[in-house]
Amino acid sequence: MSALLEIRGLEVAYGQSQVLFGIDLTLAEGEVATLLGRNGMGKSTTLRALCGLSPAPAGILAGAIRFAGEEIAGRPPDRIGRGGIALVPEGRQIFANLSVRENLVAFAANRRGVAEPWTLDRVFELFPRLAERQQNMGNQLSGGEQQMLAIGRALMTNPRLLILDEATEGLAPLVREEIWQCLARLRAAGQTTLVVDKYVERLIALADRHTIVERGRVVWQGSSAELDADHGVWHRYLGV
Amino acid sequence: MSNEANGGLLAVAGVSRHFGGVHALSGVSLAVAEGEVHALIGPNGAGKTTLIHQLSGAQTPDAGTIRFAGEDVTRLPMHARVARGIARSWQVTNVFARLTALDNVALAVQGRQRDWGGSFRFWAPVDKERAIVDEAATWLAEVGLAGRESTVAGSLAHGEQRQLELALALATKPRLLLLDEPMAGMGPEESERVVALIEHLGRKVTLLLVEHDMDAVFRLADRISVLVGGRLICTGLPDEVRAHPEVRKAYLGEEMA
Amino acid sequence: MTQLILEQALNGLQFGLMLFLLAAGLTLVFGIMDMINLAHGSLYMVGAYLAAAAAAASGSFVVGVLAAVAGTAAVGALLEVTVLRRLYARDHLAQVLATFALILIANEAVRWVWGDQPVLLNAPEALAGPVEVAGFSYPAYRLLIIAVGVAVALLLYVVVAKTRVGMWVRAGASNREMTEALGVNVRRLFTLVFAAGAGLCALAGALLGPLLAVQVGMGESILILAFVVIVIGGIGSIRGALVGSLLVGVVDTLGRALLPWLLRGFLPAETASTLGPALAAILIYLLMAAILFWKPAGLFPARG
Amino acid sequence: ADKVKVGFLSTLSGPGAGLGVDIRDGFNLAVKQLNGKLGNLPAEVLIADDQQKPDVAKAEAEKFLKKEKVDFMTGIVFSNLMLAVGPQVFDSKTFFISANAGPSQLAGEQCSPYFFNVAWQNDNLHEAMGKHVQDKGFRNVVIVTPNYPGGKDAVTGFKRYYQGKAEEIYTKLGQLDYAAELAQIRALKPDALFFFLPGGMGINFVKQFVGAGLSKDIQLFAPGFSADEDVIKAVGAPMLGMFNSSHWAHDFDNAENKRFVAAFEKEYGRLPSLYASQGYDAALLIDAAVRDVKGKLDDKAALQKALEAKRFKSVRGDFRFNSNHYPVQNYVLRVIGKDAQGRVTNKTMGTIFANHADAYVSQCKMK
Amino acid sequence: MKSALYRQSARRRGLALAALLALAALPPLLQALGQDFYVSVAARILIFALAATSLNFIVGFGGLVAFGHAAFFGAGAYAVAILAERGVTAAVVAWPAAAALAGVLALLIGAISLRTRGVYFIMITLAFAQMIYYLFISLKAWGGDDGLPLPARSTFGPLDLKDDAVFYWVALACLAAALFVLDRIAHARFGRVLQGIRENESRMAALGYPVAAYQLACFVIGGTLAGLAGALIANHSLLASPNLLHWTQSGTLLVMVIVGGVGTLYGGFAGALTLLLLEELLTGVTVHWHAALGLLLLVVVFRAPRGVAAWLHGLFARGAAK
Ligand SMILES: Nc1ncnc2c1ncn2[C@@H]1O[C@H](COP(=O)(O)OP(=O)(O)OP(=O)(O)O)[C@@H](O)[C@H]1O
Ligand SMILES: Nc1ncnc2c1ncn2[C@@H]1O[C@H](COP(=O)(O)OP(=O)(O)OP(=O)(O)O)[C@@H](O)[C@H]1O
Ligand SMILES: [Mg+2]
Ligand SMILES: [Mg+2]
Repeated sequence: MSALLEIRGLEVAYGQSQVLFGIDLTLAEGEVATLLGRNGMGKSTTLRALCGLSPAPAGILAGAIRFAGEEIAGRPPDRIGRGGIALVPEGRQIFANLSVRENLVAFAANRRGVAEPWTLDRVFELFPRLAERQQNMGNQLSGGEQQMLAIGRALMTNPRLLILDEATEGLAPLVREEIWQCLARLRAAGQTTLVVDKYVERLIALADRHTIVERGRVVWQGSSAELDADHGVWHRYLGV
Repeated sequence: MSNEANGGLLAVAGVSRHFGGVHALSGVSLAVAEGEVHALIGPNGAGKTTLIHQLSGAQTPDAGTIRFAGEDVTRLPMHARVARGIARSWQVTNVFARLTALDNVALAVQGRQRDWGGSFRFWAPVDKERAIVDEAATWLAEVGLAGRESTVAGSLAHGEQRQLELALALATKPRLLLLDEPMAGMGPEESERVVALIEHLGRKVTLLLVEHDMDAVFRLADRISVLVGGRLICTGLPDEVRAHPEVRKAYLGEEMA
Repeated sequence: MTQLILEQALNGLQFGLMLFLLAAGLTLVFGIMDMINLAHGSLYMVGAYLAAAAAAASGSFVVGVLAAVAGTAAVGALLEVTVLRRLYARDHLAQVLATFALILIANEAVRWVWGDQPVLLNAPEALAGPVEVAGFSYPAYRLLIIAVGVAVALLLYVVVAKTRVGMWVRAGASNREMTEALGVNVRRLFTLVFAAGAGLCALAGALLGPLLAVQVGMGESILILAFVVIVIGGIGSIRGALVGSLLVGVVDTLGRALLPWLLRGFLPAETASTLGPALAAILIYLLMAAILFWKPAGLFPARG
Repeated sequence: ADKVKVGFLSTLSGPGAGLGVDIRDGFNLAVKQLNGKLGNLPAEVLIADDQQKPDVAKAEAEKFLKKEKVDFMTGIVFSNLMLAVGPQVFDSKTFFISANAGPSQLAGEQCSPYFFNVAWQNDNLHEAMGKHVQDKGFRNVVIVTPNYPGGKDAVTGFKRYYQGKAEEIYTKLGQLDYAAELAQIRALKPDALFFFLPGGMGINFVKQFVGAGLSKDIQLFAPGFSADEDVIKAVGAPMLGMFNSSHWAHDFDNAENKRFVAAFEKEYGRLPSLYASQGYDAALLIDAAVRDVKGKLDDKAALQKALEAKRFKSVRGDFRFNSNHYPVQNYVLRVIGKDAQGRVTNKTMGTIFANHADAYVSQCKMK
Repeated sequence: MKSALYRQSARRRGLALAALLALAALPPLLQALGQDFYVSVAARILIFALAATSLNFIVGFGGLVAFGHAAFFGAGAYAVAILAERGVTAAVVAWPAAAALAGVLALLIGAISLRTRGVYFIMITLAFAQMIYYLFISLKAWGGDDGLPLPARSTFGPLDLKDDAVFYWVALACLAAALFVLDRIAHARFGRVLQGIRENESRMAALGYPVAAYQLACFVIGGTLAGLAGALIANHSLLASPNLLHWTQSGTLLVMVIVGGVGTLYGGFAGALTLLLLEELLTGVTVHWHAALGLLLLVVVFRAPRGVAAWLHGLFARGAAK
């Protein structure tokens, strides 16, 4: 397996205050990896920097991000997006003034010519609730429905790398369960995925490798088996 | 439980609300007794947030009545309901993004003080009112944001904003607190802290809790109501609800139980 | 009498669509990109002047209109790239100040190039006179404005509501960062939208020039009306802008025609002749205040 | 005095700027022709923009009076500004030579020894039009003016000499579209129409009037300022055949006028409007008076006498000042036609009033 | 705990006092320089500063972008002129009456307009101001578009307002008092509430604040002060002009506020000073001064994004740091 994504020594600041102090992370094609850590430790900041959404004015201070063999740090977000990275951001960020359907079709793409691309029908199959709400505006959805829409929207771009930032927040247990199963199926189909979430047990079952950050630094990295075995790590870094 | 006679502290009768063709709530009736922790669960889009909106006054129902402590509050504006002791938190974070965490909570504390003109005071500098500031700091500590007082709310991490959201609601010292997914976005440790906080509060404040975190719900709730498709399908003790076949089918799934 | 009322209704329709031509561009830029552009009226003025110059040089009205649209779109794009682009992230007040500054500069620039006096721009000979419609004569040129207004309304509706570009624009306005992350070059998109809005201004200026005057400051007074229209309709909604335009057009026209006459029915002539026109003058403002009183976000609150 | 200081205050920006600019250009042209002198003294012409706002006008006037201590003021276009500025100018015993604004108040009760008007009293051109329409035998006329006092004055002036049926239509000040009024006019079927719509309003009205096909059946009449070169320049051919009244036209056949028109065209590349002629005359009046008093500008009484004597040849031919310092002069009928070079412009048709005074002079207590 | 925008300190109060004294010394200074004329100009600037400050209270503190402030400014002016016509010339009666009238007008307009938000609020306030404008220019009794002249300045006890210097001092006193009062309000509970509302209206309602009532109070305070400024401007130019009611006047005041600094105490003052001085300077230099002004305003937008007052403050702060 070749490395699809490689982050080296990433340092990021919001204005004067630096929050990432050298994050390293590699992700092979077809792999599912997680980023774990307590609240405010820098998970979302890492993901956003990856997507080119690093905060102005300081932004990325140092580090390299290679994606599919190209250096993408400092590129504008739209180029990164077209390059095949899709983000399900925390806080959903769906387009309030677009209908559910529009939210999904506006950015639909199959740039890599995937054999079985995500389509409107497949998304509606995954989230029947969205099919019922097709014509509603984004801001008329319930919190969970919005979350489904944010996931669907990212899938519709058929990304090479799918990034989920707390994508199960606010979802009912049943739906959450479906998301895990869907991610497992995607993994089987070779979808590379980077996940941030709080359900560690489920993530261990789902992902190959895990990275834990604490105050903007990587403090632990390992496989699912290693994490499963070491509950000290859970307790120390995740507060479980 | 002194208000039992008129249906509890909060008595919701036949409340309906629709948006265009969507019937978000259809004839929901529910009673919450004083001092109880009452959980409200249900699938996404079941109408939980919509019900909170009707109770808090962010929206008014198309039909039905809402009585609080015996008084009909169905048509009261939000601020009047807060004055009577109903406070809420939002599912989507809703704080004063450009004020410091402490300023955020201080506003909540100040809003509670309604003696002589309340905040229609034009002269005395509020900075001199130590009591407000001190109390605000206490609330921040309570939700686990000690040390973050002077951080601007907008630059708190997502989970921290959720904690601040809770502090704001608590600082109004409500009789009835409506919490819409307070644990969403919080890590396990923070969730644990909030659960403990709610357990502690439960003795003094009546709580209506909307939450998808079932561990928390079953640990905290005295009673649970289940909304599905805008209708209340059951209300009962946690164990009854857990065993309810329809609830398992529509919401919990099999292994959850 | 019925014929008079019919003609007045047609006048109202025409006045409304005339306003729509201007309001359409405004609602695009303001409603969808959330940018208050007071210099919209200046683009309208520039369009009219360019049309006059091109028409005079080429001797053809149509060439004048096309040149004006192209030229003003270019001016708009240039303006966006140099100044306005830096304003999207700023609050509305900064936008107000900057675009107000642009008005001052534009007016002086036009005065410098074309002088203080109004310039000549007349309708093509073929449309200069009246035509017979349903038994009475109506200016042919006004019928043209009605036609163009309807066509522009349809076109805009389709583009904004039905195409992917329209969705991107709306998405970019509501959450720029997310739109970019999903692979859309919002920067370039907005330049295009702005150029299109400027082109619409020029179309309005070139078409209204022959009816109204082509002169310095022509943009300011009509700009207020355009704002009234989009606010009544609900900012950002093309449909709202259309309905708002028609409402303002009809109410204003009928008010002016009928109010003095109605008042004379039950008031002394002297009072009626002062009160009538005064009331007619404030009628559209009354209309706007009343609509906003009952529908605080306009008739068709933008979907967002 | 070793020089003459003139405070030229006029509307030089905004929609009304065209008028002020013409007055200024006319005034400057005269000073230039006089080699930069007025009455053999070096002239210093200070120029200020009133932005068509009374408070700005007052502030600028104050600066001229108190700071610059000017000897004369001139330039104001709009009557409401003149009324606002008047008291402070007259209080400071400074002469104001109005090159346009001629409000009735200053012709009547509030007349002042320090106020001279080289143009006309506001009603005059309307009166002339009323007289002409009356004389031509029209008896069914529609009058269109904006709903503000200036418009009401126009109606009064017109009806002072016109006795037939008059339907009055009031529009909004600054109105752009006249479709509703035109439909009303069509329904009223008048045989003549008199309108007073200053500035751009008039341009729009005429264009739309012709576009609606009304010009075939209804004869158009207007005061000169609604049909002058500035308006013609914007409307063009549709104005052909429109009648208007004026005290001056660029084809007036006298030596001074020929010299003025030729020089103006050469200097500014356009035909002068009546505003330009008024500005020009204002400068000539000052020049003559200063020469008369041999530069003794402090002798206000003598200067007033010299101004009253009016020892210069006006481009409009001859006129004299009435006891209220407003002109007594001829008013002519003009029609818009094509000149020898094929340009659309005004042609003088004949005299409507000879030696006409205004209606307010009897209320003036001066002298 | 300090709010970001209002940092009150002894040093700042000292600076304010020094500035006040310097301003008070202006008339004798100008007279000594033989530039008496500028005393009147300075008084006009102070009056516009008061009007702009009153608008800044609504826009910057209350977060309500109002585009009809001319209505209150003009109403104050007309109130004084109409009273003077009826023989009421005492400032102690006429000026408070003007302010009160403007306040009542603000109460009525505000109560209706506050149903709307944002741009809709901008437009509905404009609508009301335009109605009042057209009403006044149509009414011959109040001078129509000629405006209503004042025979003389108001009488003010033993003070002779005809003296430009005295009038200047009175205007200065009004402005200083207004700034002091508004500063107190901004730091009092009420000001804190306004700040909260500006940040997040729905959250304030959920904390139990009747948002509309606070906003209305803010609107009325601003309107009342504008009425006082109107009374002063009518006295200054001896004319209540319909131009004061025109939407361009509202626009000018708003531009002053933005130039000076939205939501900063001295923003209105700084804006009025900057704009009127620029106008004074530029008109002397070129007839195309509007273009020059436009360019300068662009510079302000991009170089001093929080307004001239904040920019100056920054300069001072940096200077002090060195
Ligand atoms: N816009 C911002 N400005 C300044 N600081 C910020 C901003 N956003 C986040 N931070 C800070 O950066 C740090 C990391 O935040 P980040 O959002 O990456 O955390 P996280 O690990 O995703 O936490 P959570 O689990 O709560 O989402 C936090 O301390 C936060 O306060
Ligand atoms: N303004 C609105 N317009 C139209 N439909 C709406 C509106 N608000 C809510 N709805 C619909 O009403 C239903 C109930 O929504 P609500 O937000 O109450 O759900 P919920 O139970 O809180 O769900 P979740 O657990 O996902 O937050 C949803 O289907 C939603 O789409
Ligand atoms: Mg995060
Ligand atoms: Mg919800």
